[in-house]
Amino acid sequence: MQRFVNDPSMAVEDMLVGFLKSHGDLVEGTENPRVLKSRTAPVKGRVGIVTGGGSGHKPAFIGYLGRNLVDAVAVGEIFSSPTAKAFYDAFAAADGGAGVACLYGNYAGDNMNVKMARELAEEDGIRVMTVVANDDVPSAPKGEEKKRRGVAGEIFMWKAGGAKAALGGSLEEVIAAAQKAVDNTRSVGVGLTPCTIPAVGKPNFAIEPGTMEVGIGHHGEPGIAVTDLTSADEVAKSMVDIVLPDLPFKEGDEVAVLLSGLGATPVMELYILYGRMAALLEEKGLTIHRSYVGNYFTSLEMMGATLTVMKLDDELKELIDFEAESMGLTQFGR
Amino acid sequence: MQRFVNDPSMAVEDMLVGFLKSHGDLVEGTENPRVLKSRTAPVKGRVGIVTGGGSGHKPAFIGYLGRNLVDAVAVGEIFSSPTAKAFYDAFAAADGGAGVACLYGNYAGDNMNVKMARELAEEDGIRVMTVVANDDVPSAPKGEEKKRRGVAGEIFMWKAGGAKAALGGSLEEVIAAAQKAVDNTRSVGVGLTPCTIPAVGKPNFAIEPGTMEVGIGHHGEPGIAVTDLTSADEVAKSMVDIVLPDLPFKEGDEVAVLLSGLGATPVMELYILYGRMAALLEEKGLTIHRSYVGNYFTSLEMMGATLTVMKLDDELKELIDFEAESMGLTQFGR
Amino acid sequence: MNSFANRDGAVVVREMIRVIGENRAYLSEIDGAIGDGDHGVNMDKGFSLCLSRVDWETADFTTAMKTLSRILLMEIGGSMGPIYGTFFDQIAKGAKDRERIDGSAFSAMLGSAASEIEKLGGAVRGDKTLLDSLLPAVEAFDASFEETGDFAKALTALQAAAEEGRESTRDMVARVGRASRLGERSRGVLDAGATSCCLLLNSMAESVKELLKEE
Amino acid sequence: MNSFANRDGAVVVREMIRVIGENRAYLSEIDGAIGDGDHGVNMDKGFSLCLSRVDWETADFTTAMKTLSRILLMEIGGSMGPIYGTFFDQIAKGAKDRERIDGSAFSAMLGSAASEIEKLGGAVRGDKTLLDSLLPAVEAFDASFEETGDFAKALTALQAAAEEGRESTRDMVARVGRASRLGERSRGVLDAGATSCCLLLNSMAESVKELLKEE
Ligand SMILES: Nc1ncnc2c1ncn2[C@@H]1O[C@H](COP(=O)(O)OP(=O)(O)O)[C@@H](O)[C@H]1O
Ligand SMILES: Nc1ncnc2c1ncn2[C@@H]1O[C@H](COP(=O)(O)OP(=O)(O)O)[C@@H](O)[C@H]1O
Ligand SMILES: [Mg+2]
Ligand SMILES: [Mg+2]
Ligand SMILES: [Mg+2]
Ligand SMILES: [Mg+2]
Repeated sequence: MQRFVNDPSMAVEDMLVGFLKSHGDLVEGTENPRVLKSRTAPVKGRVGIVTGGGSGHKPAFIGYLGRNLVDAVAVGEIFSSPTAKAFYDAFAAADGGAGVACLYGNYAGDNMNVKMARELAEEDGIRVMTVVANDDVPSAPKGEEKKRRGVAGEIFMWKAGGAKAALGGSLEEVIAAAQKAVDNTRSVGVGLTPCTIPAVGKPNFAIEPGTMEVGIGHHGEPGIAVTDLTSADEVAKSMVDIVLPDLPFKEGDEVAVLLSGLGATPVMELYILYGRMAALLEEKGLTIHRSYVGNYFTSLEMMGATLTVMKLDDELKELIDFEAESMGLTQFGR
Repeated sequence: MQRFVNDPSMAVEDMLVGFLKSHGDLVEGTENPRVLKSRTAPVKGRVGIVTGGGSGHKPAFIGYLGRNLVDAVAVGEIFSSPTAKAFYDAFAAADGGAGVACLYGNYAGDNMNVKMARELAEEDGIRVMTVVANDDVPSAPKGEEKKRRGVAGEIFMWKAGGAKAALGGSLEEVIAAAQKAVDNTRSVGVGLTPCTIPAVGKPNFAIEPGTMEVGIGHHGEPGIAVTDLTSADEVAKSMVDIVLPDLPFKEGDEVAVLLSGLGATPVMELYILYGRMAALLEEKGLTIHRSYVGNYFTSLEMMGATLTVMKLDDELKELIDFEAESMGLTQFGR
Repeated sequence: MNSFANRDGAVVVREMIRVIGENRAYLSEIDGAIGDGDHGVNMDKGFSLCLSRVDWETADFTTAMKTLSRILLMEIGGSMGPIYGTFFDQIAKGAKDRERIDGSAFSAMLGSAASEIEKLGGAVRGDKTLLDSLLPAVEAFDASFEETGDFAKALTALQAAAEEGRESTRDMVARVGRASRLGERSRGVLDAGATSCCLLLNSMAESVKELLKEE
Repeated sequence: MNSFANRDGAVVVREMIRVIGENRAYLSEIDGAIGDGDHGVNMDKGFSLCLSRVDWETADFTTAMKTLSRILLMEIGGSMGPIYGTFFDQIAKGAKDRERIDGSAFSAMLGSAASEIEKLGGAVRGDKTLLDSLLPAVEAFDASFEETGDFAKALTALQAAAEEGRESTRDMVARVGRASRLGERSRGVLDAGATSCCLLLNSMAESVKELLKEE
């Protein structure tokens, strides 16, 4: 295992030390060592944006803490949901009196821990509403969308929710905007190599060299097909063909596209994929309003990529174009 | 080889298609397919900033094209210097009449191609001055600094030069600022795994599992020592111990720090390293004015990291804090 | 006796802590075959924390269960935090304000624990989870207790059913959790959660039987 | 004959293209030991481009050399683009306007090629570069030609010296280029550029000797 760690069971703690050191201008710790917050939060009267999840997905989740994005994050062990207490403390850290929008991904552990945290928070008079990202198309068939996992589409959800809150939206409005982002977003992942949790010390699944796993999840959850690893152009096409028909996206739609590497795939190759994907989207009559290509939501050192497409309307366009500042995503307003 | 490529010998071309598609708001192509320029360049009367180098280092080099950073880039094959013609065309694309600062790294091929391009440009009346980054401490002993390679310290050189040009500096002033950045910057790299150039198809060097190569270069150039891979804290210490004594950095210095992954090392682990490095720098009495942690200058899918430290004065502080917008580095002004 | 005093019952929790500690490596090893190999570590992290948080001199059954539940819920995370947290929370709730715990109270606790876990995690019997130990165990307890009215006998029935349930997971294909990734390849090994659940039920049954004997 | 016709000489370039194509993998492998493993790929990219850019029916020695040089300089980059581009540029320049190329013309071409490469790259003999094949080869050619006046014999001397030069790099420590940072660890393997240079000199010598025989 060629990795930079000390005691592997303390990897998350050690990481948080460095993260806080490096991003002290944007982010700060809280009394709960597993809860980080934006320096700008809470703002009195502004809806707080909270998320959380297992570690190992950098920049997700703490990398999206910042200005006009996420206000507080509950930090879990690697690939393991944070505690209910961490979610609860994140709610408290983000609450400016206008309620908290907890925008997270659809995983069993997160669902359970958020549910319990929400009960605690409501006992304490903090209003919490949730949006559960379920953008990963291959994780359940059409008609069973509620079972789908949340993957890199969560970033669009945070972007929309964070901008809406910054624009002064009420909790209901922020939730509606984040839910609209999720409802209009579809993703698919392709895995080329597995990854190793340092405390485990060996890959926790296998992908045969020469093959790829289409529909793989962010923790190596099984995909829908293991096929030969073909050319980048063919991979691009098969990913686009899974994403587009599902919503469906249709001619004339404006979209935002996010192509994220899973960790170890060179960014060069993401652009190779993206060039073909963009051409395919345009052939179908879609207009790409904005694109993000890079390592936005990773799985340790997995090789592979996830494609995420969001259908835009005027509101989502305004929200996605809104100025934002964080470790994982900094953009000037348009 | 678990990689997203089409014809491996066309990887750079394919990548450029996707890059231009994704970053059309910041960057545009030129008549030479191996030269990209910032949409904001050239600005009449402003010094043009040019760089160039082999591909495979994303975000370097084209990822630093943008506002207040690099104006034109000559793009080489993977790990191989661009042609003289590409450098020449980049000079022409960036020239706004005030001359061109060619800020590049110390590699034989780049030196030769820049030299030939410069001769061509001067025949055509374009003034070109150069700064050659040589920040990589282990690549040659003290006293022979001119032989050292340029690594991630190039980013500080571009940042300083780009900001100085944006502030209206003359060619001499821009060159002086970029040279000051280089003179005050030192780096070291540690490699944990090799990388594979797709057209080659196999790793072009080896690192035994359980060992690390201290002082490794950005193309796998051998380092100064192969040692057991120890804990992150010990690796951090050995990197700091190579960088600090060389300038030397001394108590009371303010510094900018850049810790870049080499590609496949999870960003989580960069923060583990950074936490310890920051503590070590502070123990030595240095003040970290600004830090960058992430994949800023990579080598395909190598695992490993490079540490870069720059000693700041008031001018360098102003330049490093200056607003900038590019794929690889976007920051609000301070 | 056919019931035990709440005031004496903290030992039930202390014994579970010991059992999880002893089986830490074993549980992780089982999880390693088809999961990510951390089940023993996850469980022991929570249970061992509980050892120092309970004042064993004064704690009763309700308090000890409540403390264990809170630690799991609040400090462990993952799926096991909320699932086992809910398990012991339902037991603590069922015991609350009771001076003595008898067979029907115990049946109610286990019943609500099982159904809350089903609701929370969305798994069903046969999915190769801890429910495959828990649900048959609860049913066996209830059937025996209804038939005989004997708390201790019902506990013995529970133990046998939990073990049978755990063994039944060996031939199941995982349908939830990480192991579901393996499809058919998840067959042939025990489920880690079902194994820890069986260990816990066994330990609880033994402890309670001791308490019933003592009085 | 003791000279060859410029008009017949394009074959010298076509043969070099073939030799580089055949040794693509071998040259990259040598480069891989102490460099970045792309020398064969770099060379073949430029040389193979040249195959389709030259009209082999009509091209003479000068045109073919000039085309190869321009492609290397303008389209290849790396170190080899400017270095070999300069090499063939000097040869083309030396052959320009000559109907026939004799031994002293050839000597002048090689001499200026070597000195321009020295100027450009700043390497000197013993630095473990292609100069360690080129410089001794040029000297051996000149010595033999001066002594015998026989173009073909001088070419044979050149071949022997180039090979000896290439072998001499095995025991050198690289002082320029990527391999230089290896220090002592660069010893023990051939230099890739010296190997390709030897292949090219050999191929040129063989082709020219054929041309000399034919007439
Ligand atoms: N939805 C669920 N309901 C009940 N039990 C579950 C569920 N998901 C997983 N489990 C249980 O969790 C066990 C794994 O626990 P553990 O290894 O601690 O967590 P993780 O899978 O996060 O590493 C499985 O063996 C299974 O019995
Ligand atoms: N300054 C120089 N002068 C002459 N030859 C050089 C110089 N630098 C490098 N070389 C030659 O270049 C060869 C490597 O070429 P190649 O692998 O194609 O380029 P790169 O090193 O850019 O990958 C070396 O083996 C050496 O012979
Ligand atoms: Mg090279
Ligand atoms: Mg786990
Ligand atoms: Mg597990
Ligand atoms: Mg090379």
